[in-house]
Amino acid sequence: MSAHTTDNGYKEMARLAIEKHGTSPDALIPILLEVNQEYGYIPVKALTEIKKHLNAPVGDRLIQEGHLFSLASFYHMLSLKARGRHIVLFCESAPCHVTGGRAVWQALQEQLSLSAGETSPDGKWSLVTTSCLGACGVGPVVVIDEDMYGNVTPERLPEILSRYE
Amino acid sequence: MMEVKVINKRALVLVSDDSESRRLGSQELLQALRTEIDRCGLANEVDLNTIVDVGAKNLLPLVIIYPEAVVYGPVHPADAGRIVKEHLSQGRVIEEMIVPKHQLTGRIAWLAARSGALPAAQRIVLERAGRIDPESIEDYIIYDGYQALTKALTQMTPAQVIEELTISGLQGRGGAGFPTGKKWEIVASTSGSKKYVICNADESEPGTYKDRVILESDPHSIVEAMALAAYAIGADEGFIYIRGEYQLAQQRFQKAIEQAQALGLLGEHILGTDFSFHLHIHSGAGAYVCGEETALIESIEGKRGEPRSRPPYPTTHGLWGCPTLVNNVETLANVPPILRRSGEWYKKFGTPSSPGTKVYTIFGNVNLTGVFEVPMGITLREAISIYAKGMKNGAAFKLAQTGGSSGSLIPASLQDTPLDFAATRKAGVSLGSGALLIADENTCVVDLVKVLLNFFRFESCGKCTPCRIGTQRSYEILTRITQGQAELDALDELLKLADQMVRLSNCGLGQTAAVPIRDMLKHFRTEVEAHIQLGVCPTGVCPMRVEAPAAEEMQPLASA
Amino acid sequence: MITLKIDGKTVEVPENTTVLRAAEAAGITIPTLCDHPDLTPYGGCRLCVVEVKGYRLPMASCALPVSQDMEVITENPALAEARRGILELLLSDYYDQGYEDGLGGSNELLHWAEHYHIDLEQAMAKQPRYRVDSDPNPFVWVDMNKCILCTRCIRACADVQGRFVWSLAARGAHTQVVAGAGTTMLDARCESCGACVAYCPTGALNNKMSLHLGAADRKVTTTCTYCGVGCQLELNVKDDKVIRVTSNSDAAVNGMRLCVKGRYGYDFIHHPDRLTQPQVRKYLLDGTPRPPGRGEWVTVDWDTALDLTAAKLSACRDIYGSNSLGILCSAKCLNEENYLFNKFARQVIGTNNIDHCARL
Amino acid sequence: MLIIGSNTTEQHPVFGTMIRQAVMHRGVKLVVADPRKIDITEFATLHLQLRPGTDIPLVNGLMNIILEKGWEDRDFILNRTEGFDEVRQTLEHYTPEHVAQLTGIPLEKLYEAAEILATNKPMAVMWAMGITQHIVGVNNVMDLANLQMMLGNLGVPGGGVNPLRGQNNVQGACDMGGLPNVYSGYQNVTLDASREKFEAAWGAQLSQTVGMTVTEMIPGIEEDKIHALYVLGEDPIVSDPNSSHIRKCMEECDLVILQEIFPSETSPYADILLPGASFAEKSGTFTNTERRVQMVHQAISPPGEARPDWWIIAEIARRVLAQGARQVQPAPYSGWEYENTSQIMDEVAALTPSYAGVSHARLERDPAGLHWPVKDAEHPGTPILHVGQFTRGKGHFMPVEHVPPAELPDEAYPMLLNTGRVLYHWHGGEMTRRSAGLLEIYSHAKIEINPEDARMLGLNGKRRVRVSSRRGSIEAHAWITDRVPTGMIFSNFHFPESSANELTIAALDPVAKIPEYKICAVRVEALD
Repeated sequence: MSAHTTDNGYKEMARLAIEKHGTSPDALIPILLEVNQEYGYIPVKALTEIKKHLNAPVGDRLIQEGHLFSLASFYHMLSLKARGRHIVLFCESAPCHVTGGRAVWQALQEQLSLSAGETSPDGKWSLVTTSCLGACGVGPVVVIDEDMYGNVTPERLPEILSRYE
Repeated sequence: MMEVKVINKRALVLVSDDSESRRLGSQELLQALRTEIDRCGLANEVDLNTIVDVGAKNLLPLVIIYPEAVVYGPVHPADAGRIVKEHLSQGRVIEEMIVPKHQLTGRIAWLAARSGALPAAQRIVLERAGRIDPESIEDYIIYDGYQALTKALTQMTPAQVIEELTISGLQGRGGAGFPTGKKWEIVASTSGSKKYVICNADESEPGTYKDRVILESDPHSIVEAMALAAYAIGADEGFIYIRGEYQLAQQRFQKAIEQAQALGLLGEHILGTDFSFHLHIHSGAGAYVCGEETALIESIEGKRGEPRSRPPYPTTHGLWGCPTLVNNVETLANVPPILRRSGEWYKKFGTPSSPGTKVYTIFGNVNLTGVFEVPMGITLREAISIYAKGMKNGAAFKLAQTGGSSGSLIPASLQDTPLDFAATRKAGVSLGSGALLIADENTCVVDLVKVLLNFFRFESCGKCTPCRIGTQRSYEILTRITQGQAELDALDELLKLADQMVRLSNCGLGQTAAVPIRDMLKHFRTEVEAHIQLGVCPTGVCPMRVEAPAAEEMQPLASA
Repeated sequence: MITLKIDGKTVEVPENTTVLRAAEAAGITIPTLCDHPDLTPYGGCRLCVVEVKGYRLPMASCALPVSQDMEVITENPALAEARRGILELLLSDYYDQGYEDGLGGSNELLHWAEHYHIDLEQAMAKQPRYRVDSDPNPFVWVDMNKCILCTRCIRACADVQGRFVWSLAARGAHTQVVAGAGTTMLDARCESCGACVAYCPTGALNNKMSLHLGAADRKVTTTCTYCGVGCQLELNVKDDKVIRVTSNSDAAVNGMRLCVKGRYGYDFIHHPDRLTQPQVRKYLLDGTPRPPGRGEWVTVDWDTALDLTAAKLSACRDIYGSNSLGILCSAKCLNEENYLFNKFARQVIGTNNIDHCARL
Repeated sequence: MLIIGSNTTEQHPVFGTMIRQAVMHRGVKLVVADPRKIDITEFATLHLQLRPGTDIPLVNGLMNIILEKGWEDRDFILNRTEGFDEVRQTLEHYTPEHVAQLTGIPLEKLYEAAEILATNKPMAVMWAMGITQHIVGVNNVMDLANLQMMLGNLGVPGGGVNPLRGQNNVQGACDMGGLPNVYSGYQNVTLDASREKFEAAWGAQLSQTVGMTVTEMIPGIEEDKIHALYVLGEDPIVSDPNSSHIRKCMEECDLVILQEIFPSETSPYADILLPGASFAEKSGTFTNTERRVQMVHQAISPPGEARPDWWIIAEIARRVLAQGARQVQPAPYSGWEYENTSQIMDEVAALTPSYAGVSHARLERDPAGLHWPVKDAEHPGTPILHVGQFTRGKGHFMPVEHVPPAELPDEAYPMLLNTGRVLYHWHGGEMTRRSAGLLEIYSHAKIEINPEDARMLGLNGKRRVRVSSRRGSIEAHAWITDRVPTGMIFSNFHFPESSANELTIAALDPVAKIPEYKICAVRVEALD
C-alpha cells in the first residue's frame, strides 16, 4: 500500500496500470486487481482516472466508472471500502464450519468487536469472510494479512491477534 | 502448507452381515477375524466393518478386502486365520478363495470392473508431484516432460491426437464428466479462423484444492497439455484462468510459461513446426461462479462473471464469440501421459465407464486430511478408512459431502457406492470436483445446509431469479428452522424452492444449490422434523432461538 | 431461414432469431419481463421458459436461438407452475409503498402476476429494502424496492442511449442496480433521456413529473417540437392536460428513443406564463401617439386585436409601401402556418420580405 | 463517418444516440472535427481539434491527401461531376504541412483522418451550425460537397452530405416559402414562370424582387426601410447576433406585432401581442431534417383565448384584404377560408411540386411520414436524393479558398468566443427555461473556459466571469473544463440575462446571410 492517495497519485497509478495491462477489455480486471493491491482497496477516484484512459469504446461499450464499480463490487478480492491495517480473513465454508469454525467465528467477532465486512474505528482491523482458501486440511482457517493459521480454536485467538500491532 | 500425503497402505475388511449371512455364521466370522487381526498386531492398520445386501446367496458370508477390492466367499470362521496372515499381513491374495468376477451381483457387482492394482502405483496426475522442482523445466523434461508434445507435433495429426484421447475414455474432471475427446472433436470441427484454449483453474469449490496442488507441483504438465489441446483443435492462443487467491500457483505458472517460451515450447513455430501457441495467465478476482465456464469467459472479457445462456456453448461461441475449448486442470493433467503412452494404456485404470484416476481431497472429522490420487471407483468407506485413517476420535460417520458446496450429501447407507461418474449418477449422487467432506455424528445437517446456502446466496451471480432469490429464501427458511421458528410446511416450501432452482436456473450454480436441500430432506428428514416438531436440534448445534434478526438489512450501495 | 414448430405451429424465421421472437412472429405471446425487442437478450428473469424437445429442463426462450426442426411448447401446466414460481420469487423481493406511480398502470410484473392468479398481498415483500425516491434526478423517480433486476434499464442505457449510467453492483442476494460508481444519476453522466424509465417493467424507475397523476384518458402521437430530428412521441392526456410523454417502438424516426427535452421538457405547455389573451398597447386603443416604451398593455378580445392589427398593417403598407413591412415566420410552427405566412406576405401585403430563423 | 461542426449528442440527441450505437455495434469509424472536446468525441476513432474557422483548410487538406494517395473515386468524378480540375488546382496550395499549420491539427492525424474517411465506404458527412454560421458558411458546405463527390459518396445509402437542421421545422419553414427569394417548394420569386403561377393561384400581383432576410430587416428599421414587423414565434433579441443593436432597432420600429406563446425579450418592443398555440394544441405537419413530412396532432385545447397560428393569420389576412388599397382577384387559392390545416396542405400540394403527393389523409395512413419530393399521390417519396443523377445533371465541383473569420482575437479582445446550445435547453430558452426539471439541472448560463486559461486569468476558485466584446458584455458562471482548448471560450444563448448574443458579431455570409455566430473576439475577466 504505497501509492499516494492524492489526485496525482491516482493519476500515476492509473497510468502505470494501463501501461502494464493495456486497454483491451480483458485488461480491466487485472487493472483493478493491481489498484486493489496498491491501495488495499479501490478508491473511486482511481476508477475515474482509469476511465480517462479508456476514452473510446472498448468492445461494444464505453467504459465508465459504473462498469469498473460494477466489476469491483462483483469480485470479492476487490474492495470498494478502505480497509484496516490488518485484514482478518475468516473462511466460512463448510469444511471449516464442521471442524469447529462456528465457534471460532463467534469468538473472532467478539474479540475484535466487529461483524463481517466491518473495519474497527481505530483502523486497525478489518474482518472479512471468505469462501474456501483451499486449506481445508487444517480447518478452521484464519488468515491475517499474509499469514495463515490452521486448526484455530477460540482459545488460540487472543495469542494470534496479539502478534499484530 | 499442505503437502501431498504419502499414502499409507492400510486395509479395509468388510464382512457381509445381513440375515442370510448371519444364518451362515457371519457373526462368528467377524469374531474370528477380529481375534486374528489382534493376534497379528494389525489392529491399527486394518479396519473391520460390515456390509449388507451383497447379492448371491451361495457366496455368503463373503469378505471384501480393500484397497485390492478382492472378494472372498463363502468364507468360514476357520478361514479367518489364513486371510489375516496371508492377505492382510503378507499382502498375498488367496487366489483359490476369490469369487469369480462374473458371480458378483447386487451392490457389489461393480467390483467386477474394478482394477486391482495398488493406488500408490497409479499416480498419473500427481506423477511428478513432490518429486521434481516445480520451477525447473529441466526437471520436468527429465521426467518425460514435453515428450507428448514433441510426439504430437512431429508424428501425429491433430485428428490422431483427438483419436487417442477418445480411445482413453478420459472424462472431464470438473464435475460433469463430459468425454474430453468428444469436446475437443467439437471445437476442432467448428469452423473459425480464431479459436481459444482455456484452462479452468478457478478452483473455488470449498474443500477442493487438487488443481492448486497440480499447478504448484507440476505446472509444466498443464502448459504442455494446453499446447497439445491447441494443436488438436487449431487454436493459437490460450488462457489459464487461475483463482486469484492462488498466488503461488500463478507465480509458478508464469515461470513455467517463460521457461517454455525460452526453449521454444511456446510461442511462434514451436519445435520448428508451423504450430504457434501463446499462453496467458488471467487471474480470477474472487468469484466462485467463475468456475462455470461461460462465467469464466465473461470474466476474461472484463465483465461480471455472469454465466451465459446456453446454447450456444463455448465450443462454438466462446471467448470473444470464437470456438473455445475449456478444460479443467485435472483433466488436462491427464492428457500428456495419455499421449505419451496411449489411450489403451490409460483405459486400464479405473472402471470401464470411468477410466483413469481421480484426485481427491479429503477433510472434515477424519484423522488424516489431504490429497490422494486413486483409480476411479473407490468407495467412500475405503476413502475414509484407508486414506483418511478413520474418523476422528472414533466418532461415527454421519454424512459426506462430495464435490464441494455443490455436491451431494451422502448418508452412511451409500458409503459403498463406487465413486465413478456412472455409478454416482445412478445413485443420485454427484461426484463433483473430488472434494470429500466427512462429517461425524456431531454435525447437524440443518446447520450444515444452512452454511451451504449462505455460501450460495453470496456466490450466486445474481443474474437469474431462481438462484438469486431462491437461495436467499431457502437460507431464510433454514435459518428459521435452526431458530425453532419454522412450521412443517416450511419443508414443502424448501422443496418447492429447490425444485425451482433445479429446473429454472440459468447455470449449474443455482441447480446444484438445491442439491443439499433435497439430499437433506431425502436422507435426514427425521432430524429436520425434530427441529420443527420437537423444537430440539438432535446434535445440539442449532441455537433453537432467535439470536439475531432473521433477515439482514440490505444497504443500498448507492450513497443515495 | 430456420423452420421450427412452436405449439404445433410451423414457423419460419431467420437464423439467430430467439425462440421468444419466433413465437411472437407466430402470434404466440410468451410471458417475459427481462426481454425487450430493442435490447440485447439477457435471460435473467426466467419467466419465458419453454419446453424444448431434447432438453431435460425448461429453457429461457428469450435467450435461446432457434434451430432447424426444433419443437417448442410454450405453455402447459408445468410451465404455468414454473412461471408462478418465478413470479412469486420476484414478488417476494418486490415492495410497494402504495403510492400511485407515474406510468399510468403499465406494470408488467403485476400484469403477469394477475394473469397467473397470484395473491399479490401474500406474495409481496412486507419490508422495504431501499429508500423510496433515492435519486435527486428531477425527471426520474427511483424506487429500487420495485426493482426485479431485469437489467432492462442497464441495457436501455447501453443499447439505446449509449451512455452507460446504470450497472449492476454486488452480486447474489445483494445484487442491485446502481448509477455510476454508486452515485447519483446525474453524477454518473445521465442525460435524463428517460430511456431507462421507458423500458422499466415495474416502475422502479418512474416518471417523477407524472407521479400521482394516474392513467391517461388518451395518448396522442405527434412530432416533437424541439430539434430537427422529428421524433415521434405520445402525449398522454388527462383532463385536457399533458400528464406524461411516452415513446413507442413503432416510431419510424426514433423508435423508443427520446431526449430529455422531448420526454420531459413538456411542462412549458401548462406554464402560467402562457399568453392566454390578446393584448394591445393602450395608446393604440386611445388613438394617441406612441409613448416612450410604448406604454401599458390592455387585454382585449380577439375581434378588437385582429381588427387593430389589420388596420395598422394595411395603414403601414398603404403609407410606406409593401416593402416597408417585414414578416418573420417561424421554424417552430407548422408547415401549413408557414405557408400561410408566405401567402400573407406575398399575396396580402405584396412583399417578399419574409424570412425566419433558419440562419440563426 | 465525419461529423463536422455538429455537437450531435447535445443538439440532435436522438441522432447522437444512433451514431453512438453505430460506432459500438456496427464498427463505424467516426472522425469528429470540432474545436471543442464535445461528448461525441469519446466515441470517435479520431478527434480533429481544429482552430475555429479553419474548416475549409481542413477539408481542402484532406482532399489534397486523398489525391496524393489516389483514394478518389475516379469513375464517379468522371461520369457524374464536372469542374474537378479547377478544384484540383486550388487544392495544390493546401499541402498537409500548410493545413496542419492553419488548423493546428498534427500532420499524422490529418493523414489518419484522410485514410479513415477515404477507405471506409460509404462515408457520410454530418454537419450543423458549426459549418454554416460563419461568413464562409456557404463555402464550407460546398467544400464538404466537393469532398463527398471526390469520394463518390453521394446518392448512396449511408453516404451523402447531411445537414442537421437546427429547429424542429426549419426544413418546413424553408419548404413553405418562408424565405425572401422563393415561394413554397423553392420556386424562385424572380422567375417569371413561378411568379405567374402564384399570381394566377392567389389572384394578386406579386413582387418581382427578392425580399430582405431577417439579418437585413432588423437593421433596415434604422435605415427607415422597414416600418412594421410581424413576428411569429421568434425572439430576435435573444437569438440574433449583437443583441444591443437589435434592441436599438426594435425600439425604433413603428409597429411590432408579436404572435407568441410566452412573453419574450422581444415583447417589450411589441405593440400587439397575439397568443398562439403550442405544438400540443394544433394539428398539421412538420418536416424534419431528413425532409420527412410528419403529422403533428392536437392533444389538448389551447389555454384561455390562445388560438392556433394558422387561424390567427387567416383572420388577419381576411381583415387586411377587406380594407386598404391592395386588391385580390378571385382565383383558385385567393381565399382565406380554412376550416383546418388539412385544407391548407391540399393548397400547398396543389402549388408545390415537391409536396404534390402530400396530404394529411395519406400521412395518417402511413405514420412513418413521407420524404419529399413526393411527386403525386402514388409516389412513395424520396429518402435519398441524387441517386444516379444530381438535380442539375452533373455535380459541380466548386473551388473554395480559405477566408479567415471576420473578427479574430487581438490585444484588446484576446480570446475567441464560440457559441451554441446545450443539451438541456433550447434556442432562446423560451420553452426550456419554463420546464422546472430542465432548469433544475441547468439553471444558469455557464461559460466554458480551459483550466489553463482559468489559471492565466486568475480565476483561482472564483466562480463568475465577465465576458466583453466590442458589442457588449455579459456576466456568467465559469465552467472550468478541458472541453474547450486554450484561447477559446464557449457560451450559450439560452439565458437572456447572460446571452452570448450580446457579444456576437453580425458579420454575414455574403450568399446565405447567415451571421458568424461561431467566432468573435472577446475579453474575459474574473469577478468577485
